[in-house]
Amino acid sequence: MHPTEPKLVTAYGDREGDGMVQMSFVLPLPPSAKAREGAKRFAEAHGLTEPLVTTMEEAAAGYTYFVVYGRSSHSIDISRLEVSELETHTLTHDEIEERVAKRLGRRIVVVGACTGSDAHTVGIDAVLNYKGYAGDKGLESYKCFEAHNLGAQVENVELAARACALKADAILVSQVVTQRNCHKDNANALVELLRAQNHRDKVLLLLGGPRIDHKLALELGFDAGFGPGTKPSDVANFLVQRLCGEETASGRPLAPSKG
Amino acid sequence: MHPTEPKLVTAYGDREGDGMVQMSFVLPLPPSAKAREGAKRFAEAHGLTEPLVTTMEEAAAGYTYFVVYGRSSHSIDISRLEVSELETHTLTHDEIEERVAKRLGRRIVVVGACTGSDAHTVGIDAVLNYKGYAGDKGLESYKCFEAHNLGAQVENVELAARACALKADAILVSQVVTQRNCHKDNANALVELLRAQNHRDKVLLLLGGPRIDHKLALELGFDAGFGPGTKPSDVANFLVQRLCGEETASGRPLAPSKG
Amino acid sequence: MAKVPVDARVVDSCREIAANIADDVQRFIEGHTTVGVERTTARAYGVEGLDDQGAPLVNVLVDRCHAQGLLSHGIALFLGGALANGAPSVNDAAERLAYGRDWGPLPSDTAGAKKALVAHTRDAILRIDAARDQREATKAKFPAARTPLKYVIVATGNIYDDALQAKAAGFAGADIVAVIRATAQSLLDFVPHGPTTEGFGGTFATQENFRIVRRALDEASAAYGRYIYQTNYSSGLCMAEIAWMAAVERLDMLLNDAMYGILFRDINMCRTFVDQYVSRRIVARSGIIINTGEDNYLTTADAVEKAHTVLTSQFINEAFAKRAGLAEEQMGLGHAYEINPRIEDSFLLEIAQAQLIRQIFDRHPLKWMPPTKHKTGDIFQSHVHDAMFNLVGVATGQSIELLGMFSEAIHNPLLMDRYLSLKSAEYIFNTARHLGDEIEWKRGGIVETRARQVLSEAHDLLREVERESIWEAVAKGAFADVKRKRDGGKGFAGVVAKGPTYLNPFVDALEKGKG
Amino acid sequence: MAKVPVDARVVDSCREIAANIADDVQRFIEGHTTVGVERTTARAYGVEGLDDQGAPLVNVLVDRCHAQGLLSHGIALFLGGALANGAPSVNDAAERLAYGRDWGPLPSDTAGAKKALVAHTRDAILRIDAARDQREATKAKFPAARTPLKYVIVATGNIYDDALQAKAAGFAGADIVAVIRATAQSLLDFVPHGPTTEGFGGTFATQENFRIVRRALDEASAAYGRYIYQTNYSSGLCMAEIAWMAAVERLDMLLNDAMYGILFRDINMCRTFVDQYVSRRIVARSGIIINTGEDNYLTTADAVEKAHTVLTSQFINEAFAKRAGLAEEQMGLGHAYEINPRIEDSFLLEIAQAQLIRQIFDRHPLKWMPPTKHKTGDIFQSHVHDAMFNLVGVATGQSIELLGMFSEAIHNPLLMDRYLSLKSAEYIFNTARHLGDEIEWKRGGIVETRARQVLSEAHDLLREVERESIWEAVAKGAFADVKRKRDGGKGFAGVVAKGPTYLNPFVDALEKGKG
Ligand code: B12
Ligand code: B12
Ligand SMILES: Cc1ncc(COP(=O)(O)O)c(C=O)c1O
Ligand SMILES: Cc1ncc(COP(=O)(O)O)c(C=O)c1O
Repeated sequence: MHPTEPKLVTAYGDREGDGMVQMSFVLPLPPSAKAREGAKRFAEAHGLTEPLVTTMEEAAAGYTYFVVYGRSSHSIDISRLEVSELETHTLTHDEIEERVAKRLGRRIVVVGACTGSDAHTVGIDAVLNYKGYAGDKGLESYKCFEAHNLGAQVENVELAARACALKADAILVSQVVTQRNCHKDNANALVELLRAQNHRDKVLLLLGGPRIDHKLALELGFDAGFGPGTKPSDVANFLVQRLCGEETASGRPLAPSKG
Repeated sequence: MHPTEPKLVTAYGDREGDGMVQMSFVLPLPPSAKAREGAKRFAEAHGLTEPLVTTMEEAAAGYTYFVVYGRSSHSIDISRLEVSELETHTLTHDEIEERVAKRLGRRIVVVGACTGSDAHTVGIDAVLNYKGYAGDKGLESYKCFEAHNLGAQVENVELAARACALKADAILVSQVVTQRNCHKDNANALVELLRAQNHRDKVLLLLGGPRIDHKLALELGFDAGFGPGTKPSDVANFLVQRLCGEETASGRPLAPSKG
Repeated sequence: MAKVPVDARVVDSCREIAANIADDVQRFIEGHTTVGVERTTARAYGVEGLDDQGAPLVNVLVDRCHAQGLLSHGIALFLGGALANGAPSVNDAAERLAYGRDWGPLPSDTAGAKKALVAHTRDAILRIDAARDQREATKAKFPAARTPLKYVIVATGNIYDDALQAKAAGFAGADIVAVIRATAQSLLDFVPHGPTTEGFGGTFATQENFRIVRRALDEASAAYGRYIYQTNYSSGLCMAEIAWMAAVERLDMLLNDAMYGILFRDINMCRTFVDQYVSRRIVARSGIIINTGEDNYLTTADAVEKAHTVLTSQFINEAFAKRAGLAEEQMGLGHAYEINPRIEDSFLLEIAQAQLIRQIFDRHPLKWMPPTKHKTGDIFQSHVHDAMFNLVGVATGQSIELLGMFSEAIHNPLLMDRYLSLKSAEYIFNTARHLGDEIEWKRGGIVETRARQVLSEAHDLLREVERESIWEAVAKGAFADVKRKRDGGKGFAGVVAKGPTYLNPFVDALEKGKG
Repeated sequence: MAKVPVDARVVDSCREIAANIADDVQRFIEGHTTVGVERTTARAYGVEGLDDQGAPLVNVLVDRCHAQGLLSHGIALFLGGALANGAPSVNDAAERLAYGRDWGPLPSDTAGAKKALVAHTRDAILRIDAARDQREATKAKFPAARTPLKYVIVATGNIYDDALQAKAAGFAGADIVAVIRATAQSLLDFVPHGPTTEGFGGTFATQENFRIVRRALDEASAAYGRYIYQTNYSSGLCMAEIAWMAAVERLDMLLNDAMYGILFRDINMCRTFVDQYVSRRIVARSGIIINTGEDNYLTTADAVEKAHTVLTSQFINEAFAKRAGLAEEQMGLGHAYEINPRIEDSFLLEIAQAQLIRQIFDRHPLKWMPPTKHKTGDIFQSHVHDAMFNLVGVATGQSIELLGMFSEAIHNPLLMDRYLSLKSAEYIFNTARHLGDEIEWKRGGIVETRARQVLSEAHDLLREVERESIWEAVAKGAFADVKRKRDGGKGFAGVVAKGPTYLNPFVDALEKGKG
């Protein structure tokens, strides 16, 4: 399809273009016919036509829980979405080892940590440790990677220092706690710090976590972002692609999260 | 609170005014980073700020299911909502018997049916039959009501004819199937029919069903509407109030549906 | 398996009583035919098409015959007669009779008429057998599905959307797809024609619609490597005709139950019992699995007090089915999870009932229905309610499970609703796969006691029905708390006593097939 | 109750081994104090307030003492000395020491110092006892709640919103409300002061915040006619101080577990074992119920392979608790429903584990934790996953059940999430109320076999830990697949060997209380 020719899509309930969506929310009102009407209007304000309030229950004194169905009047033009898909080859374990040996002739040094006060190590461990994730072995399992896992609760300053000391090719940052966007601030602070140290261009910066996607990572000044369901081999492929030349656009996008 | 002074409310997640709402929908796209972005944009189109796509799963070939959370930028002015609450006294069974005996001196004749091709009798039975609903006995159980339950699948023509023949004070219509608004058409058709027969003013018209509310019933030309959770005594009270004088605005609104 | 105590003697006695109840009805059936049966016969012989008003030729034909008071002879006699008189084809014969200036005299040469039908009768049976063979061949290509089979409904009103939804259901893991009928269809005394795109609450059952969905499901089966069953509804005034269409269009299952029509659609008893018999004869031959509707009783009657009425009706339905030549393996007797969820230990009462029925009808592909009546618009809670139902389904080894939908109280299922329902059912079937094998119920506990109680109440009710006959019992509201009169309801005018010369080689052939 | 076979001899042996493991640690504990313990002692004596920088006086006081290398005498000695030297109050004594030009000499007259503290020690204990009495009096006003107790979390970051949410939870049926701490708090070596309105992932635990929520819950209890329990977290670097605040502010429960801090917060072992001991002494006196954190192990280690590590740790935690004077009725040992839901029969494995632990710790108010690790952003499926967890909770008679949230993978629970979670749990507890009484597990079935396996694996691991000592075992990653060194982690610098003259009448009094 020609990119500029618009392609409008809306929600699909059980018929093409019916726009059916479901919403749930709490309003700070006690249940009543008036509250029900309020919920209907609230749904209408979001562009739902003929909203149906299917339940109204008092969830707390003065707070009411609603479920609403309605047909959305909105649609989006997906031909206009410019999304930088994170494209990578899918080299096998052996192919990766071989390519690094051939093209780089030394091990790729990566330093990873879950930064700030975030204590969630499972994600970064899944990527770095031998054990890996969902049957896909971690970077430790590759001869061509020298993986340093600093664990969790690591301050940016410390991470940056270790990375310099180890002459790391890449820094892998995990951010899981996202309340009030602390993950963005935290991640961005590291970028600023590295810039200040004139070190930013010397390393690849990878960001990952359940609420991270490639787009967000780029916005925050990282080189790539990895979300839920990431496999260590996805990361290995990305690093090899970036560090062992042959930048390419082809290849398949990373498998989307299965939820 | 003074009626004209505006009172804006929005959704409540866990902090006053945070506007948190949940949405789910299917988009006719295969899952991908682009589809995820599409879902985000779709949510934004509804006025959600910083929408978070929490799941993206392929629900069918080429169709993807999404759950999204976001903060709504909308709020509604509930001081502006003019909702005609259906107000009724709550006379006890005995008070009703007594009032009808005293003020009317005869039994109130009601004819009820589930009309059109709708075969759902449980609702109308609950209102009319002795057994009643949730421990609240039906109109049959009152000496002061002469209740005729024509059952389901009754055509408007037949219903109108029986009502005339029986000199009914009130016609009770149940509509449960609502696909493509057939309940509205059906209900409205009865009103038209009675008007044509110059009979509309001679009877009270009550409409009920899981998707009926008082507001909708009035719009359709009925005198009252009864939704989910209606108790027979609510109906009895309404009829007595309307047929045995003393029209009043006071009294408590009907209990809202418990879902 | 988590067995409950079942007194074999009581069960045997229940079956004997049910046999007597069914025999009484069977005597009536053998003496009567209906416009529905005769239209079915005509279709089986190849009569098709519409008149200029869009009325099916079979209706014009049979109604005209009935108007003359001649239906007691059977439409076959007249078709055979016309053939004997040189009509080039059955369809041509039908058109002559239907559209001709007058109906003409009673065929004098009955033997000739019969003879003229022999080849057509054979073809009619062959057509059914061919479809059956094709089904079995297709099925053989795929691994047998694991029970409970996951059954979902599509009901957009538009057959093309239904086909898309049906495939989507296959993608999401459904084993069986039903296209619900438009709400009024069971009251129609004719079968609509061609593909349809408008319908309330469902989509019309037409032969063409059957084909469209069959094609979609065959594609889905191939795509997803699982055989996906197609089902529809053979209840109401066109029970037998729809059964025939389903047989030749290779449907796998049919909701087929006279009692449902009587109680929930106010169809006349005499009419629908006769129609049911012929529809089940066709079903028996075609290897279709029927689903009965006892589950519906608990939507109008209380599921705790009236649980035994379901079991009672199942014994009777089984007896009816046997008399139409169905094998136990074709009898998908219906039951449901409809107890008020707010009742303490309702989960235990549900298990007791489900397990009891599973053991009594051990060779039957039981149809296990989800909670519906107590569902509300709170889709989250509704989803959990269905989860408990799924758990009982897998723990008691139900065969065909119609999956609950969290939107049950709101709308016919959307694509998303179905997807999530299937996802949840698969999770529960798998996480609790062998739960049933692990459990033994405490002696004299809530579950055992409940199972005993339901069986003995069913036994008592059967005795009562036997005493009064089913006609009386239904009139008194023994089932679903609904009362129906023997001569009341829709379609009574279409019932005709067979005359001494009544002819129907097609049904005769099906009956011979029994032996 | 659906009992599993438990070999009493193996269990006894486990307890003996655990005792040895704990005694080894206990010896270390008795020889050491920490800055946390000393701050707690100062608080117990009434030291409060902040310096001009906003640092708590207890920190300034104890840090200064520690800086002089004098902490091995115990802060009490210096407070007592200052009192003996005429300080009008303990607080005044503390201020002199903390802010005075210099720290001054070691009190010569130890006896005088001790004597000066006698009345203050009595008051310190009375303050704890008074709070306990008040709790018991309030509780007595309400009917005893039915188990499993429904435990929910609030975590807005703003204590005033938390208070509102806490009441809302009460309205919706919660029995226990926890205010989760801000994510970083356990790493802070001081307790923030006053009401707080900013925090990531939770709200700071401060004495004032405790009061605000207690008030809200007392109001909710009165309004809804149920006693509503308050709980918070006594783990991390301020374990003992928070335990003391909880004791005097009438909290009902505390998450209190050194192992959690070691493994998941990288708190130094020596430090937190000593802090835990003193915190549990306070808890024992105040009648608070502790919740331990073994459930967390299954978030980093596999719940099928490492199930036994939970049981192993529970035996050890029980031994630690006994040594701090806790009654079994105060030991809310933690376990969880964390098996990958995609595993066939995972439901049966979960039941086996839950039932096994229920039987082994039969007098303990077990804390049963919901699925979290395998939760995804599909809130509908997540809600069903929690439903299965709730079913196991009621069937195996768990005591304290932290309700799962369908938004687990997304955010800290919103008001709606909590409401729906409570609604679902109530439904399942009620619909399956006596399921546990009804079931008997098949001999040698999946459930029985699993229960046997987990117990014997736990027994083996206990032997191994005994052989190596817990210090070594933790260093080798015996628990949660996490490795921690004896001298590594946060807070090690705050550990001090007690000197021969070490003085702490407050802790002595608590220990006497044991007898
Ligand atoms: C396990 C867990 C814990 C464990 C952590 C143990 C450990 N050592 O990691 C324990 C019990 C200790 C814990 C504690 C807390 N937790 Co926690 N926890 C979780 C839980 C249940 C699972 C997280 C997990 O392990 N996922 C599995 C991994 C494999 O997935 P993942 O992290 O997404 O990683 C994958 C991808 O994202 C990617 N990836 C991740 N990082 C990186 C990095 C790079 C470079 C790359 C390339 C890829 C990558 O690859 C991985 C594999 O595919 C989540 C809820 C949930 N189901 O998500 C809550 C959750 C994350 N926790 C939460 C909170 C608030 C806490 C606490 C702060 C609560 C409190 N106040 O006490 C505490 C304190 C911890 C802290 N300060 O951070 C919240 C966060 C809310 C938010 N969005 O801000 C969640 C969402 C639960 C909730 N709803 O409240 N938690
Ligand atoms: C029971 C039931 C049936 C039974 C009906 C038995 C009978 N004799 O009534 C059976 C099994 C026969 C049935 C069949 C069908 N059903 Co049906 N059925 C339901 C079900 C599960 C419960 C309805 C019910 O009894 N509620 C209990 C009563 C007490 O509640 P109520 O009707 O709301 O009545 C209360 C109030 O509304 C009010 N009220 C109602 N009427 C009136 C009238 C007056 C005057 C007053 C004052 C008050 C009042 O008072 C009552 C007491 O509080 C609903 C799903 C659900 N949970 O809602 C589907 C449902 C209504 N059925 C549905 C459909 C589509 C059908 C079928 C058409 C499907 C098909 N194509 O085969 C068939 C055919 C029936 C037909 N043509 O109408 C859909 C309707 C979709 C829609 N919104 O259009 C639903 C919502 C299920 C679904 N999600 O698909 N159904
Ligand atoms: C046996 C049976 N037939 C038919 C139907 C469908 O009803 P309708 O007559 O509206 O097609 C049902 C619905 O539950 C049923 O159980
Ligand atoms: C025993 C224990 N302590 C504390 C916490 C809370 O962790 P944090 O240290 O972040 O407050 C938990 C959380 O699960 C726990 O189980």
